Amino acid sequence: MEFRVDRQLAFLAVVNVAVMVAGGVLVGASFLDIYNLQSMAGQVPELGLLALGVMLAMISGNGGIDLSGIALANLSGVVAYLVLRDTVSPDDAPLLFSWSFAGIALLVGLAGGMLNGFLISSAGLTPIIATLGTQLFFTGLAIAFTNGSALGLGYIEPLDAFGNTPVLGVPLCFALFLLIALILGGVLRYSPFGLRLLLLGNNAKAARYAGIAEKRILFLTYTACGVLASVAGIVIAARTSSVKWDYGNSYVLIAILIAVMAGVRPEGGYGRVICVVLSATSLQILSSLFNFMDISNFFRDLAWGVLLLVFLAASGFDAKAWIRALRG
Amino acid sequence: MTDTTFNGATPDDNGKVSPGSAWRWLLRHPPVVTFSLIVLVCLVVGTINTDFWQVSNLFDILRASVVRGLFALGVLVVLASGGIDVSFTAIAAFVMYTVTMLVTNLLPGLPMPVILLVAAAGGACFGALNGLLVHTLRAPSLIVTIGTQYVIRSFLLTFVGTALFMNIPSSMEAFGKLALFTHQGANGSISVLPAFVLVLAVAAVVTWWILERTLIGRAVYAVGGNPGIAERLGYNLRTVHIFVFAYAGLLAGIAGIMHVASNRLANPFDLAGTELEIIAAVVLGGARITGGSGSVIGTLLGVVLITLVSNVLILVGIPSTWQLAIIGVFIVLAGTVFSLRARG
Amino acid sequence: MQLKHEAGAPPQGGEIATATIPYLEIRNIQKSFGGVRALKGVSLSIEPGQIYHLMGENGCGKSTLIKIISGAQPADGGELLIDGKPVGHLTPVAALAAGIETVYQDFSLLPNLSVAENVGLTQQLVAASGKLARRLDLTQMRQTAERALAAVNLPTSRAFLSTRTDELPMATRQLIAIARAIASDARLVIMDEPTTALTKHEVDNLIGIVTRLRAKGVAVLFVTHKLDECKEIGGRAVIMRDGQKVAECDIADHTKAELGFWMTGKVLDEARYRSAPKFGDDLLSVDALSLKGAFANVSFSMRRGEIVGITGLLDSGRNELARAIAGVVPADAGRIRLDGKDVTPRKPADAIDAGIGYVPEDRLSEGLFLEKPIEENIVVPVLDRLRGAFGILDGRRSRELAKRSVADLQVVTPDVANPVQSLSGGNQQRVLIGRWLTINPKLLVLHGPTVGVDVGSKDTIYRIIQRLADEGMGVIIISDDLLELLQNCDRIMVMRKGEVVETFEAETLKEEALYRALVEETTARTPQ
Amino acid sequence: EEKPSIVTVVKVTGENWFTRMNEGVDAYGKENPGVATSQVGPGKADAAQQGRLIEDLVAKKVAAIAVVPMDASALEGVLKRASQRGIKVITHEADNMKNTLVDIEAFDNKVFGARFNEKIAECMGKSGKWTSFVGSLGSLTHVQWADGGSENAKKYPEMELVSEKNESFNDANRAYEKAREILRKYPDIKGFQGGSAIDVIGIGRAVEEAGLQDKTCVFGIGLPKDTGSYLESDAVDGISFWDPKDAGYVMNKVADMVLKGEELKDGMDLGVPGYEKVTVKKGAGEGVIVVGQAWVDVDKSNYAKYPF
Ligand SMILES: Nc1ncnc2c1ncn2[C@@H]1O[C@H](COP(=O)(O)OP(=O)(O)OP(=O)(O)O)[C@@H](O)[C@H]1O
Ligand SMILES: Nc1ncnc2c1ncn2[C@@H]1O[C@H](COP(=O)(O)OP(=O)(O)OP(=O)(O)O)[C@@H](O)[C@H]1O
Ligand SMILES: [Mg+2]
Ligand SMILES: [Mg+2]
Repeated sequence: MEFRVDRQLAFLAVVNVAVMVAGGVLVGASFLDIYNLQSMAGQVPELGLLALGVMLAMISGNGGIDLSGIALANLSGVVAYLVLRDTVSPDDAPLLFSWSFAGIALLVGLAGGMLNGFLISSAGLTPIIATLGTQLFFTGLAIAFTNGSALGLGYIEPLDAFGNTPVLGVPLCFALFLLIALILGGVLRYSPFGLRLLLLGNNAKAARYAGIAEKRILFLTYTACGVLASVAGIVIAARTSSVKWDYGNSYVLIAILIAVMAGVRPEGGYGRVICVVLSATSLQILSSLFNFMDISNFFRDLAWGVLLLVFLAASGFDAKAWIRALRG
Repeated sequence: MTDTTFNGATPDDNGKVSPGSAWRWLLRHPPVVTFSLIVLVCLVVGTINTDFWQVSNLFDILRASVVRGLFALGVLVVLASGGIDVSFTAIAAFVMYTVTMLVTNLLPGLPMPVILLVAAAGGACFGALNGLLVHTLRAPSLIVTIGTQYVIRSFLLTFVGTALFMNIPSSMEAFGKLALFTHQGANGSISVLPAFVLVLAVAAVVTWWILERTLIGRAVYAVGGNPGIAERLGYNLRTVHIFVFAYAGLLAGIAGIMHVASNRLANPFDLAGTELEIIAAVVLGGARITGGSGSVIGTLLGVVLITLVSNVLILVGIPSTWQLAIIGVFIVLAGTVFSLRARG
Repeated sequence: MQLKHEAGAPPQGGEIATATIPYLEIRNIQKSFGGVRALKGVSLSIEPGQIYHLMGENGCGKSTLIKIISGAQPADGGELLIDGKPVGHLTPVAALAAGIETVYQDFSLLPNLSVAENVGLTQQLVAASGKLARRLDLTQMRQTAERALAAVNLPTSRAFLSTRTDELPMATRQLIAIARAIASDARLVIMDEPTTALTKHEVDNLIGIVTRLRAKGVAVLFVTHKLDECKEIGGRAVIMRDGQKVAECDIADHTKAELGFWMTGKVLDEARYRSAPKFGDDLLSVDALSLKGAFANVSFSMRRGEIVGITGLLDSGRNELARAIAGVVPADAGRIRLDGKDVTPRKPADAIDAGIGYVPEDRLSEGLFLEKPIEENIVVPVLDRLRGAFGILDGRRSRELAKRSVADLQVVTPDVANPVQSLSGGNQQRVLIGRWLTINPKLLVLHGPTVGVDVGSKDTIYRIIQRLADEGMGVIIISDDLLELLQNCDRIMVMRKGEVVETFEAETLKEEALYRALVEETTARTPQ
Repeated sequence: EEKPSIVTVVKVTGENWFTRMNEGVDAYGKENPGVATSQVGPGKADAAQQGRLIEDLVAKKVAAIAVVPMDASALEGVLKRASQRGIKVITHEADNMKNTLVDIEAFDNKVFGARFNEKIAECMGKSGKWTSFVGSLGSLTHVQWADGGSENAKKYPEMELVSEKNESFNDANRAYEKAREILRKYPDIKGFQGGSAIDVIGIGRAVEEAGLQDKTCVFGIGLPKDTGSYLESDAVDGISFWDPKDAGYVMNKVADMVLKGEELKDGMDLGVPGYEKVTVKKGAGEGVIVVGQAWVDVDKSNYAKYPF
């Protein structure tokens, strides 16, 4: 199974390069200097991880989608902090604190993901309703636990380092993001589970008839989404050194945007991790460029919307051409 | 092609559906489920705090249901056709702000009916655009409308304006203050049932009539049931797609004006972000997200339910911080009930 | 395969000169789907008050032709004339407006709408000539529905009128589809295999309807595989093969043998593929298997190397039985034993683990992952076996496996990495069979193994089936292609209303006998 | 091009409050050609978006950043990075912010809250039920005002605080519905203290519709132009605010001073009304907090004097 360069991938790669070049030209060297590259890289994981979750959900087919991602991310941060606040002192045992923070956050993510997975695979809710409900539920819990106010973690060396310090020039959280992407890509491409997931998304009925354990796969998939969300939650906590219920309330749609721009088929059955990564980075570079040129944020959102529609049109066209090529 | 898996309802020989259990009957009549939930909530809240049984409370819930209700009716029509729309809040914001601003600055004297017409037309145009895109791009309407939502909202804030302003046209302000009933409370405090609840009533009746008594209405359900077959039987998908989104846009436009009129201010940042809650209300009313089902009455009940839950929490003494969590649970529960129905 | 020519050259439609201009004339219609040329230039003219029987093997283009006449699909080439006037591309509404009503093979009922709406709406849609901005005339709709339903002996009670069609059994649905077609005054009624779900009684009733229509000068176009029905109804036979019209003649003038010859291009020698079966020891025993609303205590057993056929009408329960054995829709009572072990499957995976392979009825929606490579389509059941180090899939081995079964089953394809979509129906079917051979099953359940597959492939597939049986595999064939069963099976079980009513030794069985057993009326299904 | 740039980052672009603030920012820029001033802000009121915006400004390496945080604690991380990069960080409305050199408060928030409460007490005759609103429990200053208010109310035993700190989420309609609900539960309520700038609008509308203009006392922060009609109808009895324009001006001035290395002395004059004699005290982190007395009290009589 060799590495395929399809249209989408090539296109995204070009976009990335093009925007970088544009930045270099329009803004100057400061846009291309290492610090900015690192700062942009540092900003990718939050959204990138959520987008990967959305991708998994979409691949699984039958209108698969995960609206609860950012809500769960915030919730896991909040819970982790509340649990630790009175048990582990970040100042005396920063390392212990950081690790147990991550641990608890992951557990919350796991639980949340399993809840989604259960609702969708066993209770048979449509993904959009299930995750809409849990989105409100998770957010609601986070509000209730914190009375709506943000909780500052203060400066916790290991966490902060994870969020912001580059190692060998690469911000740790970005490295982690890449690692996760790599693993996910491998799983999708080279593991029975991944193959089954893709087949399931392509034709659920045929998958069942072929003996693929539909429920189990759906459950695992949405659980994975939950875990990815909680990792995003950890990244957020590390970078902002605080946790809050409504952090990134605009991320839900952006994550979907990234996935769709990456050519993930909303009908299910197809999606490539590498494309998601590239589409996440291209969005980041573009928005940084806009900020450098102090272009209004409203205008940036406008650009997003147009981009999404253009990509839809493009991919719609691609698909047809693709089929034609196969048949002809 | 022909799927012969038998579902629970096996007809007896003359093809009539044998009467199912009460439970199945419930599942078959989703509005009943919603209604029971409402009654339940009322009883619980009412026993905890008897202040709940007040005319003013009823008035407030009705008032708070108007804008939501208008949105929900639009969403219902889209859902019934098998689509989904998340751009209506953006449309509403755009229309309400632009129209209010234009009227204020250009022809302040404009009477309310005209304003409503303009808003409705504007909303319908945006909606039609949605429908056209959904149809031609052949992409999931959720994704398409996310795109248009971004475009419309940010176009409004980039090029039209961002400033909240209070001096809305007198006709709108008057309309917003127009009272249907006025009720004198114990401490002489007055509570009014604003006339604009009638707008929702009218919209509901019209929507019901369109869905149940016109060809396009049946076509909406037909397409929601199975687009391929509907097309083969001669229903024009393009027309249906454009209609449902245009209609949703139209109601959104009106809802926007209602929002301004009742609020007596036009704030372009308002309404954004409430779309998922509205969709939830419609689903709580028994419409299936997969299309082909849903009723006006159910939708209205769903809206009331959501409004109720978000309006009585202080009365019950629940800190409003728990509100979202509770609504979330409601949606999941209702969703489960209806998914049982789907399989039942 | 050699053709014996005494059957004579097929007569062409031209031979009967027509004075009147035909109601509908089809000239050189062509249609392709990607690779396949489903219709390679078909011409036909339809006279008022005449009955036509469109005959031909599966996949020869009958439904496609009908979809074009009824405007459901545009033709790639050729022209349509109504009353001598060219009409270009027919839209569904235009066709309906021109008086062309159709009963589709898949019934084409709207699942979420009521019976009344399914029957009565079309008329109003046509009256509005497709414009949707019209008031809905409920009373008219109800009256239309009542009239039409009465004509096909369905109840007209309000309760029934307001039932969702997806809550009704197959036969009722098919009758509703027919009712819809005759609801408004049509000039041509097309029926694509309208009797697949009907009992003798209902068929007779349908024939009654047809004669009445004909009397009113309405033309009727039947699509059917059931020659006896055609003969009973009478009229003209239009015979297609491989997307072409090969013959048109008066059905009374020719024997079934001749018709069959023109359809298949070879003499229907009932020559059985089955020869000298050697049975092993007991393999499968099904006892008192039941599924509410589908079939009731079905019991039978078979031995290694045996081929058992199961047939029956569309809702005789044969499909559910097949699905139950495959665990797709588990039975709610009874047991299935394989090699004495109780393996009654609750889900397909169970059946597969037990060594039961199931090739479903509808290749495209239940069998294949159309956009996915042939390779993945074949190896999907054995992914776990292909795990290499760290549970990573061993690409090389899976490719090997796919290549081997492709070669083994003579699937015509350059590369197993191609999407299965690029294959022709027959080849797709062979890919599916190949999938199950990878788990080398003890029992292979083939559900309609040659639907939409042409002669050449049928032959290949039959030979494969025989080989597998000879190798000691048990094979169950569920099909309504009677000849197929007669040619391939050792025993044939006939189901009616969810029960196995008769079991034949295929060796000696005649097609007529089998057909009679199939449609034999026991109790009246619908009250008068 | 080489002149140092001071970028002001507000909670969200476009709201009247920050549009007014922009005037101050521009004004300072005009008067001081030595520096380039500008104001930016996210399109949605989302701490994440604001953070990303600042992130990029840090990368761009502007000279100074003046922030009005959506949510102070969510910005600690990025502002820390900013100062590490040698960027001067000024904040406003965030006196608990650690990673800032100077936090500017128009006034002492507790005192401000107390003043509201004093007015309310005055008006409701120092007895009866009253409640407080906040934009969101997340916005620190709002909470401080509410607390300052309840502190002050302790002086008057007859005054009873009920269901305090109702969140309006900066939405006039939410504020309205909350107010309605409170009027229902406590029909005899007398006092309302608004938190976010639009709370009084919602409360005012509720009171007006209930016809309780004369029975209730509504005070809170707000802008004259927005609140005018309710001041007219006595539904809102009085508003106080500090002029965002001045705040914006002062933020930039202080930023400029910090850039020039001038130190901030207690009691110094920043040359803007309300900031003539600022107190400078130690902040939550290394930095200092500069506090003015820049409040403006407005009622029916004088609101027309203010053009915003
Ligand atoms: N939608 C489609 N896309 C691609 N190929 C198709 C499609 N529909 C039919 N075909 C192919 O066109 C040919 C004719 O199909 P058609 O359904 O007309 O056969 P038929 O004569 O109706 O067979 P049957 O007797 O089984 O109904 C077959 O090869 C079939 O596989
Ligand atoms: N119902 C259908 N929908 C979509 N595509 C179809 C359908 N049936 C067949 N096809 C396509 O039509 C083409 C040929 O189908 P058909 O059944 O005519 O093959 P065939 O002529 O029987 O080939 P073979 O000789 O190998 O059996 C294939 O490309 C197949 O993908
Ligand atoms: Mg056919
Ligand atoms: Mg062929």
